[in-house]
Amino acid sequence: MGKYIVKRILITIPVLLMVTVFCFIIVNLAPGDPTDLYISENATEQQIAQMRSSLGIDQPFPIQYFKWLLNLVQGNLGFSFASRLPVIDVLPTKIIATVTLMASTLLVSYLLAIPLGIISARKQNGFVDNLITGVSFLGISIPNFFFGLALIYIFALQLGVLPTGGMETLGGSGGLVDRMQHLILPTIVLAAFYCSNMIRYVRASMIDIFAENYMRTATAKGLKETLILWGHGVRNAWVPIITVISTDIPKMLGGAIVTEQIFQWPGIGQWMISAINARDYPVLMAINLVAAVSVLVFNLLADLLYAAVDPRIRY
Amino acid sequence: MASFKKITLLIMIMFGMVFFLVACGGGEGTETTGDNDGDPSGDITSDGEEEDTLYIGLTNAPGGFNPLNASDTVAQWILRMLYPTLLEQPESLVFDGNLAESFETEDNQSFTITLRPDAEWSDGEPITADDVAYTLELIANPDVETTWGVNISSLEGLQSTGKWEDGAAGVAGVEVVDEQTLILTTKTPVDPNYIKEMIGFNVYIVPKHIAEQYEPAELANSDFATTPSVSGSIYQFVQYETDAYVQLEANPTFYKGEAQLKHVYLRVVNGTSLVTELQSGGVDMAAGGGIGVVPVSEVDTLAADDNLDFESYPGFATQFMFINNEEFDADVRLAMMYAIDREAIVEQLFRGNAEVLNSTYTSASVYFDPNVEAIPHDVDRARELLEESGFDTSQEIELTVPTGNRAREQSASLIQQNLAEAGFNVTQVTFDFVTALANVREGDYQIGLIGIPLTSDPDQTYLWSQSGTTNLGRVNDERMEDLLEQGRTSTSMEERQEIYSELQEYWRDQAFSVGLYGDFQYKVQNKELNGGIKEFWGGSLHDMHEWTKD
Amino acid sequence: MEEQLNFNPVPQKKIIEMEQLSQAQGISQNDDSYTKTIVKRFLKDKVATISLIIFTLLTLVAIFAPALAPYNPNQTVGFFEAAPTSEFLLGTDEVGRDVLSRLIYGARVSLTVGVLSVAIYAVIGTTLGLLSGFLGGFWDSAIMRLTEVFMAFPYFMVILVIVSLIGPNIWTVTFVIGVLGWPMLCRLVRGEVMKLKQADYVQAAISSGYHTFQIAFKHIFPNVLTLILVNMTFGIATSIITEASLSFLGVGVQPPTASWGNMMSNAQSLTVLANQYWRWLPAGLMVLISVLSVNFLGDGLRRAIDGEVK
Amino acid sequence: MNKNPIMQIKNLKKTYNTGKANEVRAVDNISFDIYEGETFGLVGESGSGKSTTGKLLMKLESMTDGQVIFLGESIQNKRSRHDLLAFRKNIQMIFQDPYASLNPKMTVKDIIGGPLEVHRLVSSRKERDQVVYSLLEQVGLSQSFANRYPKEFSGGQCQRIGIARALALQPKFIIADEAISALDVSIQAQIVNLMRQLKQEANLTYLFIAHDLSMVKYISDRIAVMNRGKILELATSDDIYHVPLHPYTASLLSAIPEPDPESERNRQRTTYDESKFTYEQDDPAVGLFEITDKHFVYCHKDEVVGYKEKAERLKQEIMI
Amino acid sequence: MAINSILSVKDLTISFNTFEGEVNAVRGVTFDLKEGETLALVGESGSGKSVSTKAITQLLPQRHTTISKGEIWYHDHDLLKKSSKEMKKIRGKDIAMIFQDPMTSLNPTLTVGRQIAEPLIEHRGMTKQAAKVEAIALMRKVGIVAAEQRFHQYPHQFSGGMRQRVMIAIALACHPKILIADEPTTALDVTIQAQIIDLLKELQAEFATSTIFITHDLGVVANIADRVAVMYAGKIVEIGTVDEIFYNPKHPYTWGLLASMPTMKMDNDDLYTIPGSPPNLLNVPTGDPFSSRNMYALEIDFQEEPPMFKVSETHYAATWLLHPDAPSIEVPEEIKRRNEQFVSILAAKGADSDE
Repeated sequence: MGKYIVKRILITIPVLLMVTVFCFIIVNLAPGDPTDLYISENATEQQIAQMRSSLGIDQPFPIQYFKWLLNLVQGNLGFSFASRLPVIDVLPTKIIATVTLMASTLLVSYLLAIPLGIISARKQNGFVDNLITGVSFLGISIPNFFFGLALIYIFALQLGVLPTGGMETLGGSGGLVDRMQHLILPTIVLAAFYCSNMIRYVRASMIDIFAENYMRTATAKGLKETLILWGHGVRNAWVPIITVISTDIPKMLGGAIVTEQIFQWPGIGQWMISAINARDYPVLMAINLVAAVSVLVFNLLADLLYAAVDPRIRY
Repeated sequence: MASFKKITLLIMIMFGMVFFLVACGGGEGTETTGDNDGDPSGDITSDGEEEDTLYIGLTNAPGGFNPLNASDTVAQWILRMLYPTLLEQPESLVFDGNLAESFETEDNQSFTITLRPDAEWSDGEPITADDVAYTLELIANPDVETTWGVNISSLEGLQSTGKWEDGAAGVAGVEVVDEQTLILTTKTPVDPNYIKEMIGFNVYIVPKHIAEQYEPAELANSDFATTPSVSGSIYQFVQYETDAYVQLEANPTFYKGEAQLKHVYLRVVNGTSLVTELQSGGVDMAAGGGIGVVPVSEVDTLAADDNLDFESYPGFATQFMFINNEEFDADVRLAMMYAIDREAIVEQLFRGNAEVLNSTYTSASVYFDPNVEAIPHDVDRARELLEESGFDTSQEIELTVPTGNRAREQSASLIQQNLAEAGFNVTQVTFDFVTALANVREGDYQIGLIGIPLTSDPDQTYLWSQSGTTNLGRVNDERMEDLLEQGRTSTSMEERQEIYSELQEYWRDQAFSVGLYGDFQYKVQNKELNGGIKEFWGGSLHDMHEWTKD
Repeated sequence: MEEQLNFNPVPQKKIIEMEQLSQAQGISQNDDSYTKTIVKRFLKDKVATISLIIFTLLTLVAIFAPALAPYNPNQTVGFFEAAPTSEFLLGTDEVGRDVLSRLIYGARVSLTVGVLSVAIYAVIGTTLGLLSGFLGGFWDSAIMRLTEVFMAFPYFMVILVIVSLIGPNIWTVTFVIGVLGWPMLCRLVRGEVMKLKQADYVQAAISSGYHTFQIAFKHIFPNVLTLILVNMTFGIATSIITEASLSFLGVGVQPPTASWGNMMSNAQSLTVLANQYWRWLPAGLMVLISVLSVNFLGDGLRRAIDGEVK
Repeated sequence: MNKNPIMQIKNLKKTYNTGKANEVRAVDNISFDIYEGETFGLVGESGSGKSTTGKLLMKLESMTDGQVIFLGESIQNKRSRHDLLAFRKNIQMIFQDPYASLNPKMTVKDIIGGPLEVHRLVSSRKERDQVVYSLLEQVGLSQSFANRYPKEFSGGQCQRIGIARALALQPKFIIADEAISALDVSIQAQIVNLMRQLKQEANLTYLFIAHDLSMVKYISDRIAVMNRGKILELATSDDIYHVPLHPYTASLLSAIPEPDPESERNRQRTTYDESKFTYEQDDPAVGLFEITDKHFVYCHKDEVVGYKEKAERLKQEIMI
Repeated sequence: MAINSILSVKDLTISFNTFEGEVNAVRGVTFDLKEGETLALVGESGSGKSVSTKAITQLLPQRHTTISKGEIWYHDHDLLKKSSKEMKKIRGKDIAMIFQDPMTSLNPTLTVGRQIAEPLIEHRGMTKQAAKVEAIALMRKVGIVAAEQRFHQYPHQFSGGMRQRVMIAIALACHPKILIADEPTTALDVTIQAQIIDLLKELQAEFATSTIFITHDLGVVANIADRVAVMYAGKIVEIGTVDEIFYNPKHPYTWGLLASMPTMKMDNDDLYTIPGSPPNLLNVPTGDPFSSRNMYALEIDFQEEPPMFKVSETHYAATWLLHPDAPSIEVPEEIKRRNEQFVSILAAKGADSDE
C-alpha cells in the first residue's frame, strides 16, 4: 500500500511537470504583454522596460519557467502581476472560498442524488423514475449562468429574501447564518448540475447492481428491503460513486467559473477570469497547479478509497 | 446496520466541514472586521453599523495600492482616499487647496506651494514639505517603478521621461523652503493648470518616513505598495480581498476632519451584479467613471428604481474607431467618418446616454469647441469620397473589436453595417481586450475600436503625435505635431483653448480616427446617501469626508 | 374425435425438412440485422423517438437556415429591442436585428459547435483509446499519462487563453472543445478495449492472422462504437452548453454571428431578463430543447443497445 | 495411425508475474508430441493450465520458456507478418463460448470469409462468398445464414459457425478449447459428431482441451491429464480410462457422474491427496516417466517401479 | 412411507415481455414435491426449469414477468398470492435457494461470515454474537476448515467450491423445509462437483429438507434424485422416479438425452443426437414443440400437443407414442439396453420386497 502510494506519487511528478510546462507555454503564448495593462497611456519605453524586468518577464521563457520551478520548490509562487501581492498569500483565501462553495454543493448534491438515484433505479421506468430522470436531464441541460440569474432575479430582487452575491455581508457582523444565506443560491445552481449528474451515475450503477446474482441471493435469504438495499446493494455502488466524486471535486476546485462570476463568489474561478484578463501569469500558473494537483490527488485518493470499499481491490 | 452508522457519521463529518468552512471562510478578512465572527446570533446587523458604512461598487479590481505606480483608474481612485494630493479639483480645471493651502506662481515657471500646518499622517507624524519633495524625488529616481514620470517631466533637472539625468540623484526643480513651504521650478513656463493637474492633483504624496524604509527599486513589489499601513487622506487601508473587495476605515487624523462614514467597502463586481447589488442595496453607489460602469442596457431599469438616484453627465470616457493611418489616407478615413451613423449609435444603442464624439474632446472638457461642426452621417458623401480616393473597395478590411464592453461590441455590428453601406468590405475580428490592444498598439490592425479615457488637461500628444506612446492611429502629420507642440507649451488657458479649437477642426478634417461617442458618466446611488459622484467625476471625492447616509 | 387424429409416423426425411423449416422460422422471427434491432427498439421508446425527430428538425433548420430565415440575421432591419410583432415574430435585438432569423442561424452555430467538437474529440479519444487499450505496455502508459495531463488542465483556462490567442470564433471554440474533450472518452474506450481484447472473437481474429490495426479498427472498434455514440450524444449536449457558457464569459462565438449561446447571454442583463423575454427565452428554450433532445436521444440509444425494456 | 509428430512441445513454460509474490506457473515445463491425424485430449480442471497451453501453441500468448515445433519449424521464431500468416494458416482454434467467439457486429459471411481475405485465398467477393457457402454447408448450416449476425443463432449453430471459420483456411491442426462444454447435452453430441466427421473429411489433427474426461475419452486417441501446470499422466485414452496410474487421474475418473442411477448408487469416489504428490521444484529426478508402452506418469524416479507394479495389477484386473 | 406433498405446483404459466415480443417461458407446469425427496428438474437451457422454480419464491423480475395462470401450494398457502412482505418471511426460512454461479451469487463487499449470519439474525432472531457462533458451526458443517478465520474473509478469497459451500451454509442456516438448488454444481470442476453433491446429500438427510434440484447434467441427476421431471420448451414432458426415467424412459426427448451422452462403456461410434435446436418460445409451434426434432414423430405431433399419459402410478410422459392408437416403434439401442437393465432392477427389487 505504502509502496503503491509512493509509486503513484512518483508517476505523478512528470505528469505535473508536463502540465506546468504546457500551461506555461499556453499562458505565454497568449498575445499581449502584461505590461500593456499596467502602464498608463503616456508611459515611456523606459518605464515599460523597467516594469518588464520588475515582473521578471524580460527573460526567455525557459529561464522564466525554471525560475518559477525553483521558486515553487521553495514554496514561493511568485507575486501577482496585477496586485503585486505574493500569490501564496492570496491562494488560501481563494481556495477556502471555493472549497466552501464546493463542499456545500457536493454535500447537498450527493445527499440528494444518492437516495434519488437509488429510488430511480428501484422504480426503474416507473413514474417516479421518469420524473427524477427528467428533472435530472433538465439539471444537466440548463446553462448555469441562466439559472443563476433567474434565481437572483426571483429570490434576491423580486422576493428580496436572499443576497445577490458575495460570500458574506461586508461590514456586517458576518456570522454563520449570513454566510449560509449567501451560500444558498450558488449552491442551488451548482448542485443542479452535480446532483443531476450523480443521479444518473447512481441510477445506472444501481440498475446494474439490482441485476446482480448476489442481490438475488440476498432476496432469496428473505432479508428486509432496507438491508438488501443498503447492506447489499449500495455497498457495491461506492466504486462508481467515488469515481464521480473524484472527478467532481477537482472540476470544482478548478473553479466554478461561471457560477462564481454570477454570484460574485470570491473563489478560484473568479480569480482565474480576472487573472486571464490581466495576463497575470503567476496567478494563472498557481491556479493551474492547484487544479492539476487536485486532479492527481483525487485520482490517487479515489484509487485508495476503492480498496477501502471493495475488498477485492488491494494494492 | 454498521454501514448506516458509518454513513451517518460520514454525513455528519461532511456537514461539520461545511459549517467549519463557512464559519472560517475568508478568515483573514474578518479578523479585522468584527470580533463576533462565527457567533451564530451575529447575523442581525444593527442599523447603526450599516449607517456609517459605505458600499461602493466597482467593475474592475484595483491593481495594487502603490501611490507611485498606479496606472489603473481604480487604484488611482482608491489611492485618492488614502494619500493626500496637493490640490483638489471639484470641477474640471477648477482647483482648490487640499494638502496645499496655496499653489501660486507669478511667472508660470516657479510655483510656490504652502502646506497646511495641521496635516498629519495617520500614525501621527506631520505631513511636511519634505514628504512632498521626497515623493517627487522617488518619482524621478530611475530605480523606482512609477507611472508619474511624465507628470513631473516639466520640472527643472528632469528628462522628458521624468527621470533625473544620469548621476544627478536629485530634482533640481524642487526646493524645500521650510516644513510647510516648497518651490517647484519648471524648465520652461507652463500653463499653471497643467502643473496643477499633473502634480497638484495627480501625484499622491507619500510618507517619507515609511517609504524610505524600502530600497527604491523594491518599492513596487513591497508591502508598501500592496498593503499600505499609513494613510494621509480620508481613509486608511484595512485589507484587500483580491478581486473581491477593498476595506477602508476612517482616518481619525485626516486634516479636513474625520469622515462621517467610518467604513468603506469597495466591492469588485461585474456589471450585471453591480445592477443587482444597487437594486438590492448591496452597494450604495456605483463608483462610476469607467471603473463602476453599469451596462447601458440597464440604465432604464436603474433610472426607474425609486430607491436610486440616477443622473448622467458627459464625461471623459470616449470610444474611438482608430484607423491605421499608414494604410488609409485622409479621404478614405473621412469616408468612414461620413459612413458611420454615430447619431444612431448614441440614440438607439445608448438611448441618449452618450454624446457623439465630434472631436477628440468630450463636452465635459473646457477645451471642447462646440463650434467645430460635426461631420454628419452621409452615405452618399462617403461613397463619393471613396470613389475620389480610388480606394480598392474589394479589399477586405478587418475591424478589430475588443471584448468586455457589450455596448462597444454591439456598436461594432452597426459600424460594420454602416461601412458596408458605403461600399467598404468589413469583417469583424474579435479579441479579448489585452490582445486587441496589443495588436493595435503594434499597428497590427486596420481599423479597431478602442476606448480612451481622456484627461481634463487637453494635451493629447500621447495620442496623436508620432512620439506618442499611445499613438494607436499611427498618426504622422506635421501640422498636428505643430499644433500639439503649441498647445503643450502655451501657458494661458485662453491661448490654449484657441490652439485646441484649431486642432479639433484639423483633426476632424483629417479624420485621424473616427470619434464614435463619449460615454456619459452615470451617477447611480442609493437615495439614502448624501454625497457621491459629481458631475466632474475625477473630483468626486473632494468632500467624501462629509458624506453621510440617512 | 379419435378418427381425426392421425397416428401415422412421419417419415424421417420429412422430419428433417420440418426441422430445417422450423430453424428457418426461428431465424425469420427476428429477421433483423443488429442495427435494425437497435433501431426498432429505439423507435419503441417514445421519448427517444420524439427527441430524434426534434433533433433532426433542428438539424434541418440549421442546414436550410438561409431559406427559412425571414431576414438577414446580421442586418439591422427594425427598431432596436422591439417586442414581437407580426413583422418580427420574435422581436428584434439590441441593434434591431430579427431575433427569429438569428435563432435560425444560431442553430447552425450551436449544432456545428456541438457536433463538430464532439466529432473531433471522438476521433482523438477513440483512436488513442483503441491504441492504448489494444497495444498496452509502453504506449498504454504513455497515453494514459497524456490523458492525465489533459485532465489536469483547467478546462476553461485553456479555452480562454487559446480563444484569446486565436480569436474567438465558431471554429476556435469548436477546435478547443474538441481538442480538450477527449481524455474521458479515451479512458472509456480503453477500458472497454481492454475488456474486449480478452474476448474470444478477438483471439479468434488474431488466430486468423488479422493485422493488429485491422483487429483494433475492424473487430474491436465496431463493438465500442455504440458506447462511443452514446457518449458522443451526451458530449454534444455538453458542448452546446459549453459554447453558451463561453459566450456568457465573452469568449464564445462572437457577434455579429448569432449563436444560441451569445443570444442567451443577453439574459445577463437584468432588464432584458425581466422585460425583454423575446431576447433570451427563445434562445434559452432552443438550448434546452436541443440539449434535452440530444440527452434523451443518447439515453434511448443506450437503452436500445442494452436491450433494457422501457 | 501416422506417427509423424505435427507438433512437438518441449519444456514449455508460462509464468505470470515472474519474480513477484503472486508468481503463477501456469504451464510448468511440459513436453509432449501430437501426431498427425490423431485427436489429442488435454484434460484438467480449472486453473490447470490447459487453456494457457492451447493459447501458447496458438501464439496467442508468448511462452516464458521452452520450444514448440510445428510442422518442423519452431513457432517462437515466427515474428514477421509473412511467417505469422503462414503459421496461422495451418493452425486454428475453436473456442469455448460459441457467442463470445463470434464478433457480434459482423455477419456470418464476414466472420467466416474474413480469414480467407486476410490470407488472400480468394480473389473476389464472389469467390469468397462461394467458399463461405460451401463451408456453411459443410458444417450443416443453410446458406441463408450467411448474411445474419451471430446473436440470431442458437449456441449449437454458433459453434458450427466457429468451426466453419476454423476450417476456412483448411488448416492441418485445430485446437478445440473446451469447444463443447458450454453447450447443452443434445447439442454437444451434434458438435462432437460433426468434428469427428470433419476430421475424417479433411484429415485434421485435433488438440481437444476439456475439463472433464467423459467426452474427451470418447473422442480422443491419446489423453494428457494436466494439473497445476504439469502433465501428470499421458496415455492412450483406453489406458487412461482402464489403467489410470496417477491417483489424480483416478480421482477425476471417479468423479464423473454417469447417467445411470444404479452405478451412481454403487459408486466409490477416490480422493486425490495432492500433498503426497508434491515434489520439490525443479527436482531433476522428477518428470514424466514411461511406465508401460506409451503410458507416461509424472513422478519421481524412485516411484517408477511402484507405478509399473500398479499398471500390472490394474491390467490384470481388467483381464479378469 | 407417508408421501405427503410439501409443495405442489399446478399449471404454472409464465411469460416474459421482451423487445421482440412475449416469450412463453413456462407453459403449464405441474408437479408435486414430496416430503424429504429430491426432485430433479432436467432440461436444456431455456426449457423453463429455472424460471418455474424462481416463481416459487417470487424471484422473477416483476416488471417483465407475467404469471398468467397457476397455483403454488405450500402449507395451504398459494405462494403466488403472497405479498412480497409475507414472502420475505418464507424466503430463506422455509424455502431456501442455492444458485448456479457461486462466483457472483455472493456479495463481494461483505464478509462471508456476515452473509451466513444474516438469515440467522433475520429469521431466527439471533443476536450478532449467537449468529456468529452458529455461522461458524455451519461453516464447519459444510466442510470449511479454519472457519473462525474464514468467517472474516471475503468471497474472493474463497475458491469456487468453497463459495458453493458457503452458499449451502447460507441456504441451510434456518433449516428450511424446501431447498431449491438451481444448477449448483454446473460451474464447478468434476471433482468439486462430486464433493458438493455428496455434501448436499448428507446435509439433506440430516436436515430432512425436501429438495428441488435443477440441472442439465443427467449424471448428476442419476446420483442425487429420487424423482425426475424432464422439461422441454416450457413444459414437463416426462416425470417419474429416477429408475423409471433412466431405465424405462417413454418420451423420445428423454431417449435423446440419455442416448447422446457418452458413457464410459461406449465405443467410438457416432453419438446418438437429437437434430436441430430447441424451438423459439416467442412463437411456440403448433402441436408438440419437440415434434420437428423427433425422429419418432407422428402426424398428430404436428397438430396437437400430447397430454400426459400415465405409465405407472409415479411415471407420466407427454408423448403421443403412449396413445393406444400409436404404432409401435423401434427404440434406440441405448434405450433398449437400459430397458433390459430396468427389468433386472425390477426383478431385484421385487426379490427384495418378497423377502
